[in-house]
Amino acid sequence: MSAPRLDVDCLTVRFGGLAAVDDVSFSVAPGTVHGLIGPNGAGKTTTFNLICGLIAPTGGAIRLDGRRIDALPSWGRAQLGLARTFQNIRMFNDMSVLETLMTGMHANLAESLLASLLRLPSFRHAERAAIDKAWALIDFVGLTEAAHRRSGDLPYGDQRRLEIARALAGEPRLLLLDEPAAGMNPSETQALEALLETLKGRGVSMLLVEHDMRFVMRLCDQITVLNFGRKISEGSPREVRADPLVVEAYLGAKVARSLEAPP
Amino acid sequence: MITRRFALAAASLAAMVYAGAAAAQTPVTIGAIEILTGPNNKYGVAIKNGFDLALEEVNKAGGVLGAPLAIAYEDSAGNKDQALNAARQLIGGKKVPLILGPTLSNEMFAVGPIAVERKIPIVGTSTTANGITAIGPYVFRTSLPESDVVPVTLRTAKEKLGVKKVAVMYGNDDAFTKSGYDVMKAAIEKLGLETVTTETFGGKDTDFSAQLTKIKSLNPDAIVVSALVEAGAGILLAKKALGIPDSVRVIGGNGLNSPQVPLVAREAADGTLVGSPWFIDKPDAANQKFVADYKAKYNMDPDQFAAQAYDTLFIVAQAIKDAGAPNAEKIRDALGKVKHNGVMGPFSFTPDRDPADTSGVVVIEMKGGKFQILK
Amino acid sequence: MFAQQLVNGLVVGSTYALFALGFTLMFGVLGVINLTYGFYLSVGAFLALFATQHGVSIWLALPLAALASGCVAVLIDGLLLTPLRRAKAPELASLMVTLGATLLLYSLANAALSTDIRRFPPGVIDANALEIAGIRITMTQCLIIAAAGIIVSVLLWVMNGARIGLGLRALAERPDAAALMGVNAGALVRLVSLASGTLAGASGVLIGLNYNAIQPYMGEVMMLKGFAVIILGGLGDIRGALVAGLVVGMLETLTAGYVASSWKDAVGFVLLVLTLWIRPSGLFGRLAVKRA
Amino acid sequence: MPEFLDDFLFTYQTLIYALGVNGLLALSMYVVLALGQLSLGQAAFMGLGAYVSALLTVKLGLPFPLVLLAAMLAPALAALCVGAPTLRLSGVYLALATIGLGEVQRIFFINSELTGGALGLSGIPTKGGLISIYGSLALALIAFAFVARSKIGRAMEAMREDELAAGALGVDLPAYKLGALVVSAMLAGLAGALNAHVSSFISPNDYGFDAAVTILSFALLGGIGSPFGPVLGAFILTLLPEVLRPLADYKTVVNGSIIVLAVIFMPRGLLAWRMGRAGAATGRPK
Repeated sequence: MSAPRLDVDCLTVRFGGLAAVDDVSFSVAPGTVHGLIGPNGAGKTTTFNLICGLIAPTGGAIRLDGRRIDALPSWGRAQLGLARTFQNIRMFNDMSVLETLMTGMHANLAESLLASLLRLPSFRHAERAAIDKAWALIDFVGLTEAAHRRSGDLPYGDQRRLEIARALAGEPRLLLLDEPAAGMNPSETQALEALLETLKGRGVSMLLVEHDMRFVMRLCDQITVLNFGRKISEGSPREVRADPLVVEAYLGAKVARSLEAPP
Repeated sequence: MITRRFALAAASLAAMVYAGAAAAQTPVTIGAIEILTGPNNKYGVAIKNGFDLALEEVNKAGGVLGAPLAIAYEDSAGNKDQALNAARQLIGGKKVPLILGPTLSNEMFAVGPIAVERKIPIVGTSTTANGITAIGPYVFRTSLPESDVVPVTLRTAKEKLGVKKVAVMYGNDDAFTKSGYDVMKAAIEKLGLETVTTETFGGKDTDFSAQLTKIKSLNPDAIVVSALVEAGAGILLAKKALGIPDSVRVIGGNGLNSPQVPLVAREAADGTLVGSPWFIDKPDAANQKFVADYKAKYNMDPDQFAAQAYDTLFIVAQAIKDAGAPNAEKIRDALGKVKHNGVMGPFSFTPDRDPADTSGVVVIEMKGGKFQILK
Repeated sequence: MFAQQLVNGLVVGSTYALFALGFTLMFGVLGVINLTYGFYLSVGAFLALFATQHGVSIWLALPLAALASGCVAVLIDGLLLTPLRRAKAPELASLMVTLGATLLLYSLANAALSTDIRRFPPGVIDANALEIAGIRITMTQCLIIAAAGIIVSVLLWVMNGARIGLGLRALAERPDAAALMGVNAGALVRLVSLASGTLAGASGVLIGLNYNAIQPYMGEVMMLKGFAVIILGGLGDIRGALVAGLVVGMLETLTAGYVASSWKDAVGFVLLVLTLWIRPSGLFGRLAVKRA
Repeated sequence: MPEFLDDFLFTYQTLIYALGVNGLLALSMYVVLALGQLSLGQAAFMGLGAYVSALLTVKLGLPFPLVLLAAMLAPALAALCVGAPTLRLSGVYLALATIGLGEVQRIFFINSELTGGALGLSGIPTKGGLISIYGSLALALIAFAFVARSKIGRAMEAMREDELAAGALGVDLPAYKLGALVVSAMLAGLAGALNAHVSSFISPNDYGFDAAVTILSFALLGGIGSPFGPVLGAFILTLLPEVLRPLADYKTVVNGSIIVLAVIFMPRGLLAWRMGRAGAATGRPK
């Protein structure tokens, strides 16, 4: 499977009079990890939701391999190979880890209603293959011991990994990760980083929103910086780090915060 | 259920106390299916009260076939499936030789075929819809069908009050009021009255102003109404509020023949005409005794459902005595021959198992909250 | 006759509007379809009935009964919906729980009070109709029309102008964010329940006075019409509820007067289905968006 | 047949049929609830099936299987009309729209000459019975159990747990919602037709709002973790009033309490049992 190219073109969305995302453009090159960073309220998650189809844009275009996808609903985009994780984990609590991963394969699993009803050989083969693939993923993300546990009962870090594995189960061509390291302790973050490195090695394109700067700088090939809904900088981690505008945006936010907070 | 069991116990207890010799025998048990719970239970409860009052008297006088008579009540809650279950219980389980009820015509349409299938006589006391006894040769009814009463009412209104043009209103979402309307329509045509408009309403409606405003503009001599108490009272009130003159009478079917109407509509109910074989102030001695006993026992006024039930139990008891055995087939044959003189007047069945005698029907009008015979 | 029919329609419409206001307010702020709402109407009517039967003046009984219905609403909301809010249950859970509660409450009320129709004692209010240019209208009917207008104005003022309205709108749009902003969500929820319960109770008393028909299930009947009205007006839209109530009432009356009374009850539901097909956001088009 | 058995079957025939029919209705509710939607139109769909089938049998004398087919298609069409516009809106719209459908339909049945108005249709010939009712129930149960353990079943559960996440995995939400509603309507219609042909008489008020709520309480009692739960719930709620007669007087109180308690305290149903969602043994590959 070839990794695709994602192009975001002059994307704009307004809530009431306020532009939450204002004329933002960037591209995710095939096989790369692209970071989307910015201070709180910069419009990162909104951009994310626009790309996945949870919000309709006011203007601009989103293309996957040159094909406009901004009119498609979220499931239509998922079927084209866009997978995502959520900032606040969204588990299917009652399902076991294994079932959750099989659900993740929804878009690619060829099971017709008729075949399921009649339990045709084609259905049984598909199910068996799905189960085998789920096991492989479980091993890959290190949830082997938890395979039959209820996903709602897993510890936080495991749920994060399960969510990523669920997104991977659909063999996505582009993986959108919304703050995957949020709430993780350092060792969990490290494990996550290793996981994402492996994925990158396998050639999965990723778009990453993350607050943990060191994490982003180590992982990303290219970074886009947003502030107040506008793109203020773009480039390699090194370039972005050196950009005075970025420093100002982050510093400004930090200073403002330190002023607000009592000493 | 507690009340039901209690009633049974009370009935047998009464039998023991009053009919010493008979008490030794196992009672002859007949079944009854009535609406004892749910939103329409006032009909079923009145009927049960009527049965129980008469049962007491029957057993005081020695019961039937040397044994006390008992009634096994089943609740239908106004639900057709529950009525069906009840009938099957009574026939298949309790093996009763006769069933009283059910309360509603709708329920009878569901239950009747089963009684016929099992050749068990079933006697409706409040099922006035058309076609009830046509269900089969074991279905009887003691209530005069609307088709016997309404023409009398309308003819009297035409003759005594000079009614020529009428407006018709009926509740179209209820089998009882709809079949009442069908009868009214036929009677109006037969009498050569002019119908200026026909309006409908729902049984739970409270607003009738649109229909009555229209009726007012058409100046009828009377408004013919097929409604149950709730809507009927609402119509009377709205009629007054909209200023339709008192000279325009409301002519009702069986549904308006209820002590509840004046309780709600008060002075607006005055002038309402209904036809009925029974009304609470009917002056004969049998009725006055019934009303007094009923008030003493239940601390409320009887209505016609109670009166019909009261008479029916005597008719049924007579049939069982005449049959000589608690046998369904024999009771059915005996029922067809029973002659009874009760609070509703003289009674016997037609060959088609409907009440034969309509001579008891009088047209009554509401005056000061009470029904009296229209002069 | 046409003028009289318009007045009839206005009265019926105001009744619907009066009822729908609290219903839509509850949805607009609390985000739940609370099916027990109709029950507060019955509560108000019965409380006022009992009070007037004991010689209390209707002018005292009306506000007291209405307020008491509001308290019942707060109580039921606290028992049934607060646990669900705390557990962040899906919105359909609250719909179902109130559905079950409705069934329960009406059955108990029917058992306790019987389904007999009742009426306020004679003389609680002047029942004679005024006749102006051939059009008849009673005192109660004037009261209903006035109440609908006044309550809508007050609600609109509160929601848009007053300080508390800001908190309410914050609660409606972002319950979690509202809490962060220092809005006391629990107190506001109780306030809204109280207000809508009171509205239901008041409309129950007025409806009971106007139609002289008080029954435990009177609220249930109204509820079905209420659905049509709040959907047509746009879920949560106060101005919409007033206009939609008037539209449904007027169209019903005109249908009965000039088309066929048998189709009168279909009007509201046909409007409901049409609204969903053509303009699900209701008359004024403020769509109750699903919260992500 | 020995007399006691004959008596037994006669006495409990209505009950036995009602168990099967209510089981089908509970399943029809399950399909919708299983993906997190709420329809209050199940009674209306049932009524439509009952009327269409009764009319086809009485007026046209069509063969029974054909009648049943029509009784499933008509409600399916109604479901499409109500479902399509509400799918992209929040779930309350579907719930309210189905209530609206039920009312419009009731008013139609009451006013139409064809359907006999408020008097309903009586004298519907008896057709089918034990075999057709319990055969349909068994078939539907097996089908739902199979579907539950497949991609579709997993997608349905995912939608119920988190619609947003399910959509992000490529589950076509509107298609699933509409599909479920249509299947649900067909089942309810079938139940209505079977019921009409064993009870000889139907009337518009049999299919009102109360009936819809009762059907909901079947499913909520049983829980929607598996299709067996709702059927069990229906059996219990149908039998309970017969076994414990005192309860019959408080049927609506019981149903109402079940809904309230189930939603607040036991969102997985009083008889919580969830069946696995994989269509094969989930062991590690060898």
